[in-house]
Amino acid sequence: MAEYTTDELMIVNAARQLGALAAAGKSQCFVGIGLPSTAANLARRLYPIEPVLIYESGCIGSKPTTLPLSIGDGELADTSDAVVSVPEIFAYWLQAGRIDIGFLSGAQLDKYANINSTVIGSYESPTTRLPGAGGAPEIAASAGVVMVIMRQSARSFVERCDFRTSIGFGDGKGDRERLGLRGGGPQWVITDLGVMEPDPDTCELVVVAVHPGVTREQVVAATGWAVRFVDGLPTTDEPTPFELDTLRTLQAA
Amino acid sequence: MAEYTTDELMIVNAARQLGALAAAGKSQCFVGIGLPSTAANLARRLYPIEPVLIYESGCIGSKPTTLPLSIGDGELADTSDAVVSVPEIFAYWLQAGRIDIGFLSGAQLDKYANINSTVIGSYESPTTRLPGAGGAPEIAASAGVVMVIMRQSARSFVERCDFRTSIGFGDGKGDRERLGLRGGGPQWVITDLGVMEPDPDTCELVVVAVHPGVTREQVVAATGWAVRFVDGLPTTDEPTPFELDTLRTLQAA
Amino acid sequence: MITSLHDAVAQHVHDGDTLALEGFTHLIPHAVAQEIIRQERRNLHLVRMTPDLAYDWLIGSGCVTKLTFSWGGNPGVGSLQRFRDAVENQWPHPLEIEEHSHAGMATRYAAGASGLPFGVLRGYVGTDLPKHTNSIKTVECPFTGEVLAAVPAINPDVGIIHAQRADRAGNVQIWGLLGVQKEAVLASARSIVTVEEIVDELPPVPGAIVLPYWVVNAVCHVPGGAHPSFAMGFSVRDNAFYKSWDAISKDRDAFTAWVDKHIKGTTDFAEYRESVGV
Amino acid sequence: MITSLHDAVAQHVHDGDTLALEGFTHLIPHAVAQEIIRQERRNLHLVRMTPDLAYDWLIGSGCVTKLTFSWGGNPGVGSLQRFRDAVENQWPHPLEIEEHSHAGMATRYAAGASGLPFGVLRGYVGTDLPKHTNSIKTVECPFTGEVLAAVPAINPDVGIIHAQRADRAGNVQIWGLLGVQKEAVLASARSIVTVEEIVDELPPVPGAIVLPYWVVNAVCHVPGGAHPSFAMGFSVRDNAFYKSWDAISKDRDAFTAWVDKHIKGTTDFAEYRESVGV
Repeated sequence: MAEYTTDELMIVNAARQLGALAAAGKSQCFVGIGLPSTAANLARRLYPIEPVLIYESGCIGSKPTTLPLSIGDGELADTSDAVVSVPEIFAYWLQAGRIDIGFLSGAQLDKYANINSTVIGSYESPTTRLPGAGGAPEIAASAGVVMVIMRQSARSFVERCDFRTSIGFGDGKGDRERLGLRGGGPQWVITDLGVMEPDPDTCELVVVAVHPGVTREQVVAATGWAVRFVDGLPTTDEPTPFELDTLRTLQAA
Repeated sequence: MAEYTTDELMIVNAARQLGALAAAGKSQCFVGIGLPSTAANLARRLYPIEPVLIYESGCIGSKPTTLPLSIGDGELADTSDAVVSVPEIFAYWLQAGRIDIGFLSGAQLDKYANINSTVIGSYESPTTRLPGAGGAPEIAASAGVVMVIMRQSARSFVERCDFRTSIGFGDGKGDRERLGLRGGGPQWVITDLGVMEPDPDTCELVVVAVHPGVTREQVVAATGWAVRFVDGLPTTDEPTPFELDTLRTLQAA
Repeated sequence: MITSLHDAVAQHVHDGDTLALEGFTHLIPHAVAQEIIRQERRNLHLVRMTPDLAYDWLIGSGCVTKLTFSWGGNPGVGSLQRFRDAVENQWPHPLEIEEHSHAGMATRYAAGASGLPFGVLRGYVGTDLPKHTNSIKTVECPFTGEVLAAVPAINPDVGIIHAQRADRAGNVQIWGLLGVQKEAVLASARSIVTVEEIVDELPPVPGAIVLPYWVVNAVCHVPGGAHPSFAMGFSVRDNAFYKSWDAISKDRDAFTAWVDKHIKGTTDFAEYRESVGV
Repeated sequence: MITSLHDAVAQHVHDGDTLALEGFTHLIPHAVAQEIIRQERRNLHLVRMTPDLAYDWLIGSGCVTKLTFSWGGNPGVGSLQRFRDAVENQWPHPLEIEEHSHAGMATRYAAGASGLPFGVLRGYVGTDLPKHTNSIKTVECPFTGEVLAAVPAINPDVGIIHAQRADRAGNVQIWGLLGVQKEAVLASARSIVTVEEIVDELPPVPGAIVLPYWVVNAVCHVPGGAHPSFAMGFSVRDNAFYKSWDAISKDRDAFTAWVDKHIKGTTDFAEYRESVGV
C-alpha cells in the first residue's frame, strides 16, 4: 500500500470530484488559490475531459505547467485561452452564470456550509483579522455548484461562523431560494478526514465518506457541531499510484 | 482670389474652430462621420497642436490617412492609439467626461440648437424616417462643449425640431442646468452660410459671422426662425490656399 | 460545434426568435443574414445597434416583425431604404420599432452579458426618445439621490457574429474594431460565429480577444462572410457596394429582384460571392 | 509628463489624499509606495482590492488612516502582518476599514471610471458584509422589480499603476494580467504611472492595452518598479521575497528596521534594489 498524507487524500478526492463533474459536462471551474488550485490542476492532469480553470485575476482556461503561488502568477496568464480584466471576469463570466463550479476554501466553515474568511472573534475587535472576502461571496452565490476544500478541526468546523463571508445554506434549507441566489450552493466539503454533503432535507452537512484509516471518532473530535454520518458510512478509495505520482510531480515542479 | 465652394467654407471654418480649441488645451474630439470627420481630419493637418479624434466605433486617437466613409473603416482602427469596445467608449470615455468637444451634425436644428436625426413628421407616422440617434444624445449631453456642422436651409433650420434627438439648450436658458447635464452644450453652429452661437442671455442661436460673399438676406431665407445677427456682423476670413489645398488633397485621397 | 452555416441556422434560428447580428461596421455577419432569408425564417425580432445592409435585406424580405436599434442608416451613404419603407409605408408589412441611443444599446448588451436585469447610464436626458420607447426608465442612486437612465438587459435567443479565426475546438479570435460582439454573444442563449479561417492554433494577435469554445454553439467556415462589411486582416470594406445599395434598395422591385437573384437564387455564401462578383 | 518618481509624488500625492495603487498581483506599483513613505505622507485613505506588501509597508509606516479593500492577505503565504496589527492592535495607530468583495470593488472602480455615482451587481447576498460596511446598499430594477446590490463609485484623488512601457508623449502600454488598472487610472482625478522602459514608439503586443497620454499626469521611468510583484515580459514574481516578508513583518521592530534600512535608508528605487539585492 502506498504511503500518503491526509492532505494528499483531501486533494486527490477533490480532484476526483472535479473529474466526475467534467465528465458530466460541468467543466468551468472558478478556482481559488492554494488547495483549490492544487486540486483543480491535479484534475487537469488526471482526466481526459479536463476542467476549465478560471482565476479571478482574469485568466480563462489556464493550463499552468507549475502550481502558481498567487492568483496572478505570470504562468496563469501565459497559459490562458483568454485574459480579461477583473471587472469583466466578475461581471461577464461569474455573475452571468457561466461558471459551473465554484471551488473555495476558508478559515471557518459551519454546519450549513457558510464560510468565514474575515475575522475570528468580533468584527470590531477581532482576535484574528483574516484576509477577507476576495472573490468568495459572489462565487458562493453565483456558481452553479460550490465545492469546498478545507482541513478539518473543531476550531475551523464550527456550529456557527463568527462572520459569514460567503453563504452556504444560510440558516438552513430554503434560505438560498428566499435570498434569490442563482447558484446551487455547496454540494461537497472535502476535508483531510473525509467528505461531507448537505442533507437533502435540512442542508446540514453530513459526513458521507471518510478517508482510508480515518475513524468516526476522529471526525467527531474535529467537528464543532454534533455531526451526523450517513448509514453504512463508506470509505473513499485509496489514492492510486498514478494519482499520487501526478500530484507529487505537480507539487515538486 | 481662390475659388471655393460653400461646403469648403463650412469645413474650413469648423477646422479653424477645432484648431483654436486644441491650442487652448481642448483637444479630445468625439467625431461623427461625414462633415464632422472631414473637418476634424482637416484640422489635424492644418495645426501644430492636433485635435485627438475619437470615434464611436471605439477608436481613440485615430490618424487616418484617408477620409473614412464609415465610422468603422479599417483605416480608423489601424491608425488609432487605442481601440476599445463600444460599451467602453461610451462609458469610460464619453460618459466619464473625458471628451472636450462633441462634433455633431443632423437633419434638423432648431433655434435652441436641439438636433433632430430621427423623423420628419410625427414619430408614429413619419414623412421621412431618418437613421436615428446613434451616439448623438449622449455626445450632446456629456461632451465639454458641442460644435455643430450643418448645411443651412429653411427646411433644416427650424423654429422647433419635429423630434428632439439630441439636446442643445432645450426650451432655452437654464434647461441644461435643470436637467443636470454635465456638458456645456452647443457653442458653435457652423454652416455653409456662416457661424451661429447661442446668445448668452437666452441661448437662442444668433448669427455671429457670415462667410465671404454671403448676405444677411441669404441667411434669413435659409433660417426657419426670425434669426438675429450680432451688431457689426463680421465676415469669416477667406480660406487660405493652404487650407483649401489641404482640404482638397484630403478629399481626393 | 464546427458545422455548415446551413445547419447552424437550421438548428439554432427559429421563427419568432430574437436575434442579435452584431459587428460595429466591421465584421457584420452578412452571410448569416442571407442564410436566414434562404431558410425563410419569419416573425423575427432583430436587435442591432446599426441595422446596416444585413437588416435591410431581412426587413425587405419579410422576415422581421420587430426591430430594436439605435442608428438605422447606410453608413456614409444615407438612408437604409428597406427599413425606411417598412417604417414609413409598412412594406412588406408593419415593423414595430424599439429605438435607443448607441450608449443605451451598449449598456443593454453589457447588462445582458453580465447577468443583470438592467443597466445604468447618463443618457436620453432632454431627448424625445423616452416618450416613444418604453424600455427607457430611471433609477435613483441610493448614495447620492441622483436620477439616472435605466435600460433593460438585452438577452437575445441567438447572438450572431463574424470573426477572423477559430481553432478546431471552437475558440474564436477577433481583432480590430470589437464593437459589442463579445457582449452580443455572452448576452445570448445561443450563438453562431462565422469565421474567415479555421486553424489548428490561434496565434496571438495584438488587439485580439478570444471567446472560449464553451460560450459558442456553432462555428461555420464562411470566408468573406462579412461582405460588404470587412474582416481586418482579410478584407477591406466594400464601400462601392454600400454606395450601390442605395439605388437597388430604393425600388421595391429592384430590391426583390436582387434578393431573388443573389440570395434566394444562390445556395450558399460562396455562390453569392460569385453571383455578385466579389 | 515624464518626470522623476520623486517629483511625481511630491507634486501629485498630498496628505489626506485618497490613493488607489492598483495592479492585481501583477504590476503592483511598489516603488511608488516606497516613495510615499520616503516623503512621509500622512492621513492617507488607501484603496486597493488586494493591499499586498505595498500597503503593509504604508500601514506599518503610519501613513494610513483608512483602508478600503476586498482581500488583505499575503498571496500564497498567509496574513498581511502590518495590516493585521493595525486592525487587531491599532499599531502604529487605529486604521478605519471599509471592506468589500472583489466583485464589489471591481464594480466600484468601473462605476468610477464611467462617471456614474454607483454600480450594480449581484453581490453580498447572505453575507455579513453589509452589516459592517455602509457603502453596500440595494437598488431595485425598474423593469423586473428585482433587488440588487448597489455600491458607490470609487474616485480616488490619485490612481497609481506600474506598466511595461510608455512612449515619450506619455502613452502607456500594459499587457498580461490587466486587473483594474485601467479603471483605477480613469476613475482618479490624477494619475501616476511608473514604467519599465520609455521608448520612441509602442510596438503592438498581443493582449496589450494603451492608456493615452491625456489621461496620465506623470510617467516615471522606474525599471523593476513592481518588485516584489512583476511585469510580464520584464520580470517574474519574486515569490521568495513574498515568503520572506512574513517573518520580517510579524515583528514590529524587524519591520521598522527593514523599512528604515531599505526604504527610508535609500534615496530611490534603484538604491532599494541594490539594498535588497534584486
